[in-house]
Amino acid sequence: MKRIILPLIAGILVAFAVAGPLLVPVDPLAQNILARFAPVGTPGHLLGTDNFGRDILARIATGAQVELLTALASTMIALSLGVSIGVTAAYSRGLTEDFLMRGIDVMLSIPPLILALLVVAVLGPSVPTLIGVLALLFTPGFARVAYGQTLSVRSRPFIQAAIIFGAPRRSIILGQILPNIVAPLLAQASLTIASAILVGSGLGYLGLGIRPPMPSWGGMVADGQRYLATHPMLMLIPGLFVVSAILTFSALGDTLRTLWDPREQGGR
Amino acid sequence: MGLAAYCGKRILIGLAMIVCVQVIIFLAIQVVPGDPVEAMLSETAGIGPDVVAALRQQFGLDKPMPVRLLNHVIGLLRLDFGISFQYSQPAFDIIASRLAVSIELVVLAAFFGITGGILLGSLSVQTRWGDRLVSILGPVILSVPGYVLGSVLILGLSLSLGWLPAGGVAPFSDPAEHVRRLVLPVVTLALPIAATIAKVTRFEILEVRTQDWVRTSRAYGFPTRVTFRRDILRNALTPVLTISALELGGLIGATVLVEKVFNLSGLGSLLVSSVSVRDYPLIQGAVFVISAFYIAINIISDIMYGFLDPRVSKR
Amino acid sequence: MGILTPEATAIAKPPLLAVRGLNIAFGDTGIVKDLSFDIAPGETLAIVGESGSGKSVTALSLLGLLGPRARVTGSIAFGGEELLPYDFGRLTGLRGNDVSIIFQEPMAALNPVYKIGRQLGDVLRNHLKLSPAEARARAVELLHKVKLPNPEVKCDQYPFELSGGQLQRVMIAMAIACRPRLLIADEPTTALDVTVQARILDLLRELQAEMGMSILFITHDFGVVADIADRVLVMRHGEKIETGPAGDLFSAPREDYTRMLLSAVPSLERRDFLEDAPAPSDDTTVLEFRDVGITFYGRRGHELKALDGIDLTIRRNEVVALVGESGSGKSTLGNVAAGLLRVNRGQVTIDGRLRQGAGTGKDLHSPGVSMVFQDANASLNPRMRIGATLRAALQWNRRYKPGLDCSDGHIRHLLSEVGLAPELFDRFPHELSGGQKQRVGIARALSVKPSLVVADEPTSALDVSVQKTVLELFRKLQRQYGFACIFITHDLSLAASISNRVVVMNRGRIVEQGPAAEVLRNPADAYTRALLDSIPLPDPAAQRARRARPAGPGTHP
Amino acid sequence: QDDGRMLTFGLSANVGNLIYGPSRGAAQFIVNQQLHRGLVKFDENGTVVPALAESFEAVDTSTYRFTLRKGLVFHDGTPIDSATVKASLEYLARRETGAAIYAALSTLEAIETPDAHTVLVRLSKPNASLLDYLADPNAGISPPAALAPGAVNWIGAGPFRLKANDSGVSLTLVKADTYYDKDAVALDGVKFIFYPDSSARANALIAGDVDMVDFVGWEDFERIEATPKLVLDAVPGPFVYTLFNTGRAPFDNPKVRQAIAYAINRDNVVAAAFYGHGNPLNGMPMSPGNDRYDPAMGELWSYDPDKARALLAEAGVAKGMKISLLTSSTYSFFRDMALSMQADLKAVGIDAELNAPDWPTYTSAKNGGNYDLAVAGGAPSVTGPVYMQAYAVGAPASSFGSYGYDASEIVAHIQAGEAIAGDEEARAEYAKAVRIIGDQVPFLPLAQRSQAFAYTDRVKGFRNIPGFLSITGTGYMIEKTSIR
Ligand SMILES: Nc1ncnc2c1ncn2[C@@H]1O[C@H](COP(=O)(O)OP(=O)(O)OP(=O)(O)O)[C@@H](O)[C@H]1O
Ligand SMILES: Nc1ncnc2c1ncn2[C@@H]1O[C@H](COP(=O)(O)OP(=O)(O)OP(=O)(O)O)[C@@H](O)[C@H]1O
Ligand SMILES: [Mg+2]
Ligand SMILES: [Mg+2]
Repeated sequence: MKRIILPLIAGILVAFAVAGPLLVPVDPLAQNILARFAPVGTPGHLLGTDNFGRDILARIATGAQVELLTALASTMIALSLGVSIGVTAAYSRGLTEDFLMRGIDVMLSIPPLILALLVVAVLGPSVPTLIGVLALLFTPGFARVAYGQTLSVRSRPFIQAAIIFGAPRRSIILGQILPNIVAPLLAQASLTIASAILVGSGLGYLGLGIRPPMPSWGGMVADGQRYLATHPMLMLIPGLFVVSAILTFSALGDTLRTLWDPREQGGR
Repeated sequence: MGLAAYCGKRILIGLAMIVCVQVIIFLAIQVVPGDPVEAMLSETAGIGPDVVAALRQQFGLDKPMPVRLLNHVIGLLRLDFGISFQYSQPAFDIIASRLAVSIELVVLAAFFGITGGILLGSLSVQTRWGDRLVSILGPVILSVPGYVLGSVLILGLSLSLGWLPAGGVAPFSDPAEHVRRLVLPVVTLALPIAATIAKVTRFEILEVRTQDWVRTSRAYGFPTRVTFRRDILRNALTPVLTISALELGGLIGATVLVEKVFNLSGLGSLLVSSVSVRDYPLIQGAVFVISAFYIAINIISDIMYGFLDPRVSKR
Repeated sequence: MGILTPEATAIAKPPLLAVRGLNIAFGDTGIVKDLSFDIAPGETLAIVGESGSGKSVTALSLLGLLGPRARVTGSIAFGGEELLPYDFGRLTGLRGNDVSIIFQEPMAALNPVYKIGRQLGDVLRNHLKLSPAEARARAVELLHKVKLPNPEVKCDQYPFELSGGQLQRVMIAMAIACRPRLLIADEPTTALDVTVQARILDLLRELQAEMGMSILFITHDFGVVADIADRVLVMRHGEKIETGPAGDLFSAPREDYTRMLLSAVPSLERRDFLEDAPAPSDDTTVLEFRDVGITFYGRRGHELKALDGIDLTIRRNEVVALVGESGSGKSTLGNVAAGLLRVNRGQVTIDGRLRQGAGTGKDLHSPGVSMVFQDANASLNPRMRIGATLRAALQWNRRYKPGLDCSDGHIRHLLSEVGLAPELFDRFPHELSGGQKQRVGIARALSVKPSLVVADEPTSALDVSVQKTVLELFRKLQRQYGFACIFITHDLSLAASISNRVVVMNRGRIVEQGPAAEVLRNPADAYTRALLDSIPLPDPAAQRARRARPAGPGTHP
Repeated sequence: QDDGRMLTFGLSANVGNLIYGPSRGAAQFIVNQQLHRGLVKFDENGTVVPALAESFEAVDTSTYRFTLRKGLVFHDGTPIDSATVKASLEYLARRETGAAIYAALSTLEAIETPDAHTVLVRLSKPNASLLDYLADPNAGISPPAALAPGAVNWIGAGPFRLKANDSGVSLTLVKADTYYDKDAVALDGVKFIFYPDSSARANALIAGDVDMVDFVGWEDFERIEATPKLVLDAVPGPFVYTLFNTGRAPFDNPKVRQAIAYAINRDNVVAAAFYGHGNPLNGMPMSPGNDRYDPAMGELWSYDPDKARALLAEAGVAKGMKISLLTSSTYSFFRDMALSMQADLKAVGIDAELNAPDWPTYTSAKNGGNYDLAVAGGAPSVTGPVYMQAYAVGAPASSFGSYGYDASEIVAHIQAGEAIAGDEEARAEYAKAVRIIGDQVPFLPLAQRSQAFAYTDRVKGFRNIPGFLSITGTGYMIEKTSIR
């Protein structure tokens, strides 16, 4: 069952993300206050309308791009930053290690809210800022994982072999260590994408999420929550998309991890 | 002794980190736009720059930044963060009054989340339905924002069914009511923790299960139950507890939305509200407590790790 | 050995364990096929065979420890009682009580988070009604029995605080705690060094004599077989090749396979020295250690001199075997030569260039040195294909040696040099057998045209037959290329068969060195003699004779 | 459950320490009104009535005489006489106090105390609304100890006194025997429990945890109305409006500002921001209870996009002009209002980009002129037309006004009106000011929001005062409230 449903959901999500506005050629910003809170199945508004009378399906479709872009981009940035920090710390040891890892701890001990506020203050609110904030929030997690993994990998004999055979530091890190710490990082990344969607909507409260009226799924959930008691669909529909995106990403992470394992690849 | 010296070193580094966080926050606040005096007077008519200047002076905001930073760091030594702009009360006192709620919430949520997670994780490797529960429900719980979960619980269990109160706190003098009011917020906070811990526990158990000593235990005729508890779970718990500590450490500042939904006045909402009026002393104080809590939990977890895994402490 | 002669026991009593037509399969692959054997009370049966022949699977099947995926059919009768199909309730009562088992890796087989006393006590209390205090008293008693020094103290220590030999004693104590009738020992000494192995075998023999239990002993070391077995079962690919009394098997093996195994065993007795090895034709000094010392500092300021005043010179074409018991500093020395460790004291010169010592820089690594690792599997990056691994080594070294050829063709040629099919070029390490991986390791070491190869126990993870071919290949290539070599091993017979010179280490010092034949035939140092005496001779009669003589210095023939 | 005469009140914000003078928002007003009492207060019709002052009299528009009641004391027994009142009012008139009524008292010339019961307040400029200001919840007479910046101000002369302060959670007040009108107080006390989140507050009322709540969220109106035994008491309250940065193009041009006044669909604003619970405004809002109320003030502009387009074309504004629209994410109605305006502006060819930072950043941006168009909210504390002055005068002089706007003409007319004692003549002056406003559009009121209290039907005698006083006056009703 899982084998059919997950790719199906993934397909829908990707279709929306790639061609959403084309698939649903309704202006997601067009307000029609008289037609607000139209229920699901209203002709012309398949998934109903929101508190401004905007078409929910169109907003979901348009939001897909932004949502997936921010989640993926921030995760990628956090991944590369965190891995650079973690691997450098574990590989250099000594003062650099202390400095980097304690720095990571300091970052982790600052409440995310404050961290987010600071970044927005410096960069101003926009989608790139949101990506930056999320990346900053998730970097320490990746750094920690990369650090721990590198520590355990670097003592393995094939690293010693590389040293003996004259490998320069760069290719030890990139060619020997990195490929061997990818699996846990992938696991972390699939979790992070999920948090990125959640935290992204939470940051909307600070006015630094995706700038309205541009739709985003997380933002739609946050807005819809206000009408939970009277019009629950406003929250449930985007919520369903958030949940399925998260499930898809974690399944994707698992698949990638298996594919990465040479034991799962064919011989030649 | 080794342990004492190690702890001492960790604590010193921890203190340095707290000071570091404080300085970062202090400098950060200067960069963030928005002014405490203007924010405070935003609803008062006929306010011109003269009144703003007078109040700035009263709050000591007219002094140059390095002087204020120095004063702040000196104040830190006495745990004095200054007088809250908003409440005209020492920030320390306000934080102290909010801390009890937060800690109670966080500790209970962590306790139930962690024990529940360990239980579920154990079940998931032993039974098929446990496996389904953890692998399907887990991600779903993790993808529902806390405020949504909280709202749904309130609508369902409080307003529709009337089983539990909708929010707020009751004093300790009324223990039954006190507990009743904590149930929903604790559940809301604990569920995602349980989902995470269950996942980790499951992973670790699968890992430990292949170890040789488990085979030894079976080979010596220990009943399955005993082998599971003594040789699998006990060993799997060490990494689980480290991760739990991390979860716990980050939790104290992250309960904002749940506090909001259930109307609990904890540290998280205090921080948010003080940020929203730029109440510098309160922000500094709240961040101090949150970062100190995080760092302390981390130190404790590191030391605890040593006790749980004798290989670490004795070497 | 039992009190009675093997023949007598076999006839006099019904067998304690009777296995008939045992078949074991995992899924569709049959692992053990139609295996039958008996063990009489008080008898020791050794099962030998190459790695993967199904020895461990057979042993585990006796106690139903194979897990749910295994399909076990046939008949296993213990003390007349049929165990198949498994009744797990019954087995739980049997396990550790009537039948006990000792595993190969004592460190891995004990739970790292509980103290020794607690683990022993738990086993006792699992089968006997004892209070915790009584259990502890019994535990101490048992530890006494297995001759563990300071049992009272050791009871309160964790497994990682004990050495491998001590841990194996703890395992044995655990196994005999409930006075089992059958003891299964699955390669109990393979992870230990010779001196410790000798003591463990002695202990097992004593306990057997005292308690009259039967032993099923699994090993692939014929020396050990000769030392302990009454009867031997030779296995291959899950099938019985032959079985018979130990003496007959050694003196008159019936099957070719058995003969092949026996001939693969390097033996000091058979004068298997490198007598024909040419003395180094060339006087160029490749490696020079002058007064080298390394001290490790543990926690609490504990100091450990891993190397202490080492002076050593190796010339071109020379193979130096480094022997000594575990922890004597052999690997440390090798790592210093390879540039993996920094010395605290002294000078290291390689190919005429000062590498370590006053005034040398940060870079310890010398392009003239390469290495073959003990664990071939771990020394290959699991995510790189074989060809890529070899190419990387070549490319890295091109910075020093511009002449190196990195082409695929050359790499395939290198593979064929070490006797590997060129198709392996595109395989991942996990798709190769242990012997193949070690050949890759050798190919890699030689590909960079080294002047010195450090080989740290390159064959100790391989089984005898594979070990032999790998060694032969190594010897051939060494002659062909003429590199100098440090060959680290704790197997003296192996050292003898490959080296020009033997260096014996003990506690970080060189205690004796000289031509292999000389050192091994006429050891000057008492420690070398003790080492030699610990090696079981792969001949039951000779071994029995040696054991009969009172132990002491100078007992080597 | 005590004896049933304790009112449990779910309050919309945390009230920290009370400080004398400054405004800290609606929740603090309500608490102040229970603990403190000024010379005058509002009654249920929004009229100023005597409080600590037994009677008052406007000698002229710049001189007021108050006669204190006899035997007044604070909760702690300290007597109140004319000197106490003088000290209090002088403290509020100091700039450093940052008092809510500083605008009115900044023209204070002298306070005379001919005897212990008479207070004579002299202003340097006429001010017909002084009494409104003195009825403000922040103008309660306070003991000398409270007259210092940062000093706590829990002890007052109000109908209830503080019994317990569970900081951040609740305040428990009990009836004060020292109150001059204690016999009229029906409740034994009020327990204020803080519910900053509006849906949590509504939930608490529905679940029966509290008897009454203030500031009901608009999305909760139907829910509460649909719940049996709950009363929703909603009135038109404060208003929302738009500010223009008149310091730079295009809003330095009055024609463009007018165009905006015609471009916005007020019905949509009400629907989007207030869930339909409010009144669209086509002119200046005003409390009908005030003596100088003039319905004509409410008819200045109307929704007419064609006219807006024409005006824009006349002003030479190109189609597709980009502007930035400042709002705040802290309040969802601010953001929703801006979103609704954004659609209307687009319809007339203006491309407005939303800037929605948190409240302090918004405030700084607004005061610093860092916007083209801004959304703002107004809750005047006086009911007379004079309130318009604070909104007409441009920032930075007045933080409520459009950045850079020079309102001297408007101010002159308003001040003239304030100086006139007769209501009819004064109205003519205000009308002049309003005409200029209609033409110049220094600020643009768009809608008056519904302001609601909600309570169980056991609560009697309470009434939400309509208009601006819903915020500043309704708190005085609690002393008249009873609960069954
Ligand atoms: N649980 C299992 N599932 C599938 N195959 C297994 C399992 N356990 C062992 N095997 C396979 O059974 C065969 C025999 O394994 P076994 O461990 O008995 O060999 P062995 O003779 O003990 O070798 P060694 O000397 O290396 O210990 C091997 O090919 C191994 O891969
Ligand atoms: N990095 C290190 N830190 C501390 N002690 C070490 C370190 N490496 C080795 N030692 C210690 O130095 C001693 C010599 O170790 P070494 O590995 O050289 O022994 P070995 O002769 O190779 O033994 P084996 O036969 O078991 O491989 C041992 O006691 C070991 O515990
Ligand atoms: Mg085996
Ligand atoms: Mg070694």
